[in-house]
Amino acid sequence: MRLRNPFGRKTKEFPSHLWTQCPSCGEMLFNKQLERNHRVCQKCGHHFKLGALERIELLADPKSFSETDAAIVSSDPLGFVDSKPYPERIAAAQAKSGHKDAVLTGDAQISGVPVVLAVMDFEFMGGSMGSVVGEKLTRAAERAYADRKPLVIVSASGGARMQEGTIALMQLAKTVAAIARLDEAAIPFISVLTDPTTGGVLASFASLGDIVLAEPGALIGFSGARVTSETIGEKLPKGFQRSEFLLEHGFVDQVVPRTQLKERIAFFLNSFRIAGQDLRWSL
Amino acid sequence: MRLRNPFGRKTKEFPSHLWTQCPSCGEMLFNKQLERNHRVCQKCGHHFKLGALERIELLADPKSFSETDAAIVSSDPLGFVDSKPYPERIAAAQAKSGHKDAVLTGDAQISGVPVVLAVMDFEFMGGSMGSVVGEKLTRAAERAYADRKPLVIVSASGGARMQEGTIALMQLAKTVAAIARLDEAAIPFISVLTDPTTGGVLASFASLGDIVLAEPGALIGFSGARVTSETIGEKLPKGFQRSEFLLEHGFVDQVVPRTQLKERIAFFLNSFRIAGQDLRWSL
Amino acid sequence: MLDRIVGSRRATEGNGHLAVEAGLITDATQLAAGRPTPWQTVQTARNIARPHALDIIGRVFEHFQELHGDRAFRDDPAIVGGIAELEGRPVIVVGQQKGSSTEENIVRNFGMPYPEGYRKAMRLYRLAQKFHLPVVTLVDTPGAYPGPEAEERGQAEAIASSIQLMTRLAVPIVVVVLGEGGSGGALALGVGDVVLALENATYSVISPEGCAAILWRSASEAERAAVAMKLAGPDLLETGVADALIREPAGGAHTDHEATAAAIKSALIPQLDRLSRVPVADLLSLRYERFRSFGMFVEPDGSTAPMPAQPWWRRILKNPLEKGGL
Amino acid sequence: MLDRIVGSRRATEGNGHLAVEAGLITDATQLAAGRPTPWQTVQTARNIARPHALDIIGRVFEHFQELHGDRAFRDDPAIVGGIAELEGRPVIVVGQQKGSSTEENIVRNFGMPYPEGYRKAMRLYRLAQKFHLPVVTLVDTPGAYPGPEAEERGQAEAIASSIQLMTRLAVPIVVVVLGEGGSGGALALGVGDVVLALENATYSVISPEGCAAILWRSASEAERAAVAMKLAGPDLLETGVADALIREPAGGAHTDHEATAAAIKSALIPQLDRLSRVPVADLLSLRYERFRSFGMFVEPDGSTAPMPAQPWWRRILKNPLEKGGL
Ligand SMILES: [Zn+2]
Ligand SMILES: [Zn+2]
Repeated sequence: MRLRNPFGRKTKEFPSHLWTQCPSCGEMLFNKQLERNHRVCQKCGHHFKLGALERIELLADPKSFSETDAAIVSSDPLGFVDSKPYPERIAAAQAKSGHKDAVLTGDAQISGVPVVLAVMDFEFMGGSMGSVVGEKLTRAAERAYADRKPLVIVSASGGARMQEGTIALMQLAKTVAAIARLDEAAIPFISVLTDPTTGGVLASFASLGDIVLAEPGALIGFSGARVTSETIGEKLPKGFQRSEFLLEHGFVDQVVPRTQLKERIAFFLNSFRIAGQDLRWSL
Repeated sequence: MRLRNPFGRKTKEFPSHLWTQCPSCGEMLFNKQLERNHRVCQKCGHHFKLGALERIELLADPKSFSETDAAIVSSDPLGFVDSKPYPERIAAAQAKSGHKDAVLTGDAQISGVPVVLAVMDFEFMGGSMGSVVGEKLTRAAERAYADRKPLVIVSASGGARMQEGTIALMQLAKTVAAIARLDEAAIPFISVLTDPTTGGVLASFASLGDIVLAEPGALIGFSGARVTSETIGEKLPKGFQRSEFLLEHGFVDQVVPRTQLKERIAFFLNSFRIAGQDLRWSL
Repeated sequence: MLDRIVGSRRATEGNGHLAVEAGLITDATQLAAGRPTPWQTVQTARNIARPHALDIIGRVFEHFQELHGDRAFRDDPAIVGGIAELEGRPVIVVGQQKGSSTEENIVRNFGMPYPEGYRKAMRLYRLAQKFHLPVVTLVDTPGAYPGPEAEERGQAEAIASSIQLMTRLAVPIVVVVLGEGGSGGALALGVGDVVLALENATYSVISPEGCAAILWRSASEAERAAVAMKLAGPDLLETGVADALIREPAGGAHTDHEATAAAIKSALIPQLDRLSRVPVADLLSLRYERFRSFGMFVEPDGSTAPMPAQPWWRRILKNPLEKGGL
Repeated sequence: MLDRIVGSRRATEGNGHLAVEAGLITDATQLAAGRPTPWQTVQTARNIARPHALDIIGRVFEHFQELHGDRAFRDDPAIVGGIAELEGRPVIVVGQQKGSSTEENIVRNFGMPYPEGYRKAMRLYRLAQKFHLPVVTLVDTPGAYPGPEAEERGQAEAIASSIQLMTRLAVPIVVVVLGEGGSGGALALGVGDVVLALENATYSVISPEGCAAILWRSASEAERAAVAMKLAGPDLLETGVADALIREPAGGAHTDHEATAAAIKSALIPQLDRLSRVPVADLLSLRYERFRSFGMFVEPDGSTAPMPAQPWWRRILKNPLEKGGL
């Protein structure tokens, strides 16, 4: 993508540890200010990817997040080696991201409502779902079920983790099975789709929220745009597989700017009191 | 429609009380033979409309049909008068069709399976649904519910009966409410769509069969083709709103030739034994 | 020979679940003298300045959050729906949405839903049922869209399924007809425990123009058709299609959106209060009887025929609510 | 420090609901020596002459009556389904359908379903549940269709919903992987109480070509990827993805459709016999555990973490079926 430099200055004047250029409007953004603005461009509203810790800080009430299942780490079920062995990839991703795998789960409060919160991190091997992500999300759903607390999952994922082969595929069924029990028990599940949410994650739990919210401009789809484009041998329309495209096609309840996300989730959580906990109607 | 006379003879050689010309292939068909063939053109398979009595003869085992609610007749709730008063229209339709209104209902057996059977007759005011049709169909569904017998409805209707105003519209909700209780009780309902099934009948019970069958080439749709055509200001594609069109668009399970209809219905009735009546699986 | 006429519903004989309040009109005699003609009412109901669903939702409810999409094909702008609060209590509200300008009407398809609109509505009804939220629907449509794509995507199936779902939905449903109640496309949002209509709303099996074109073979007979079809407020009370009318401001709802919304809000609150205390089994059984009893016909010597279900307003006497004095 | 490895499913440790019969292969040691390589298996699984869903349905079941359509958009020819009888007992059967010629493959979209195909399947699953009929699914797809219309109509939503429905469907489900088990598009038909696979079937998270293109940046490494991904029969037994393999004729299923169908029929009958006697609550609970237990990971000192659910083959000991000797 050709980037426009609005000030006509050379980019070396903006060292990358201090400044980030907005890929949408080209504005040079001071990193500290960008972080303060939850990584949303002040000029055009472009939503940068957000790490799991920053996401938890955004959504959970201060100091309310208590991580669970933090110790689980990947094994190497298939002895998978591509250009390097899978365990080396894991180790590199752990070093880079500071997380043990691509999801953090825990108990939290959102505007005072106790929830089970799970947040994926795209930095860890593209947010791919293997055994660890599948197990942690399943335990999160099972804890929500056992404790009768709403579940909130924020997705950011390229899909299933190829290095775990068919066992990665089975994580779709595993997580969905746990969500299905929440559904039967009428325990609220709010799914938040962020940039990007694709492949096996979208084709499993992420599509099944009682409420499905998306951040503006997030890439959301089943097939990679490259695959789709090759399939039809032509270019895809502008906005294809973006949040607004999914809204128009009926798969997303609302596109919510990041700054409003917490209060919006809280509103829905308050609307969906769990049966027996709500005295507002006599139903 | 321009009709082709395949023999080049003048039509006066085919007096209409003895012969009928097929609107599809133009063949001159000897009426007696046409009746014997259940009003299906021997040459091209065109399905002529079939009266309610002939339909019952086609579907019900010999002498198994026992009519119910035969005495109900229309009143004139609105005092409706267009070019002539509604009661006069009713009287004329009764004289013409030999039926009291546009549906016959009763108990019957189909290949030995006891069912409640309802058959509409297009000859009676275009098979339109007013209070009598609504009441008889609702009682039929309620009897199926009470006796735990499958319900089979053969539709042929232009829609709701305008002369009964909003009360005619309410027959959609009334019949559907009765069907909904069958659905909850898992009592099979087979809906057969014949030429034509449109408007309020298609927008209510007729679309809600566990199995929806259609006769070949039947006109089936929500809006009259004239309305639809005027809406878009252009001609409609060939085959629009025909059985095969609905099959392709996913609203009909099968298009079944009239001669196979009875055995096909019997197969589905046998597959859907009512819970507690089936010892084939231990489910 | 003709021994009984069955099934006519009349508001004067009873209103089932209706919570009768001072503001509601349950009898045509309560209406002001000098009523507009049915044809005038048709024009008023269609007035582009009349408050439409979002105008009402914004004034009657707090914190409306629209929910989009049918989860299968498209978000239909001709139907809006979402979660809102009515005096602090959450409800699901769904309505047909007309525009108040030509541009808006193009976006909203003049309030004529596609099948995916009804499927969105069904999704929201199921959400309401799952989380035990009452449903309020706002009816205002010339009818379901009659175009070829709507036929392809199953307009009839969508309407039928929506009616079916509403007949068995295990939460209270209050229907308010705001303007035009046009045929099956209106009824698809119109099955409830209580059906209210604004004073100048209409509810009809077909448009007067359509009726005239078919029966008189001339659309110019629409005015006569409007009279014959009994589609206006007093007729709706008479036939029981509406349980009660909500009084509009003197000049009509289009002259004062605020007052109209206030009247609707005053009407809704006691209905939902009452309905929320009815056990679900009773709710469904009475909802069944409400629609079951529509129909006027004659049954000569019905002694050999099975007795029809009792009209719903007789059943109401057995309603435990009546005894408890809730 | 690393005190346990949880969740690996191995056929050798137990098969849950599986009714083990002489014809079934439950352990890789039962396979003939000189197995084809994984890449050869991929080719066999894709062989155009291999029996596809309708070839199998016609030979295994009697009186198959296909049911069409999703009741919302379209009848997808890439998924077939309907009612048939298995030795006189009705079942619902649903499968992905490939063509056996280029022309047929164009009609069947090479067995790649659109969302409406999965929605048709869901309609049939619900029909099965309503009338207490067991479900048999036949998996054979390169994957769900990845074109833009499929994205527009919600390919991901359809797969997710189909998986969800199958996890809670209150009737027995037996899955048979006939050929290619391609990714989420296969899994959408693949959630059952017993999962069988033909000896030369594959089941993978992505095609070997796709995997190679991403991880090796070269599709020509597909053969290596096929080995690494462990997608062939013995691997599926090892990981528990399949409970058992169904033996193919010596030359492969494509050499003898009759014998292949006969082997499938012999395998299906005891499975459905057994499953039809399991109480629904046990069925659902064991189905949950079957999929719950997939996953291989390490949990250092899990003592403070909640215990994971027991692997399903331990729960089976509590299965009342085992005691009653049904
Ligand atoms: Zn920007
Ligand atoms: Zn002919």
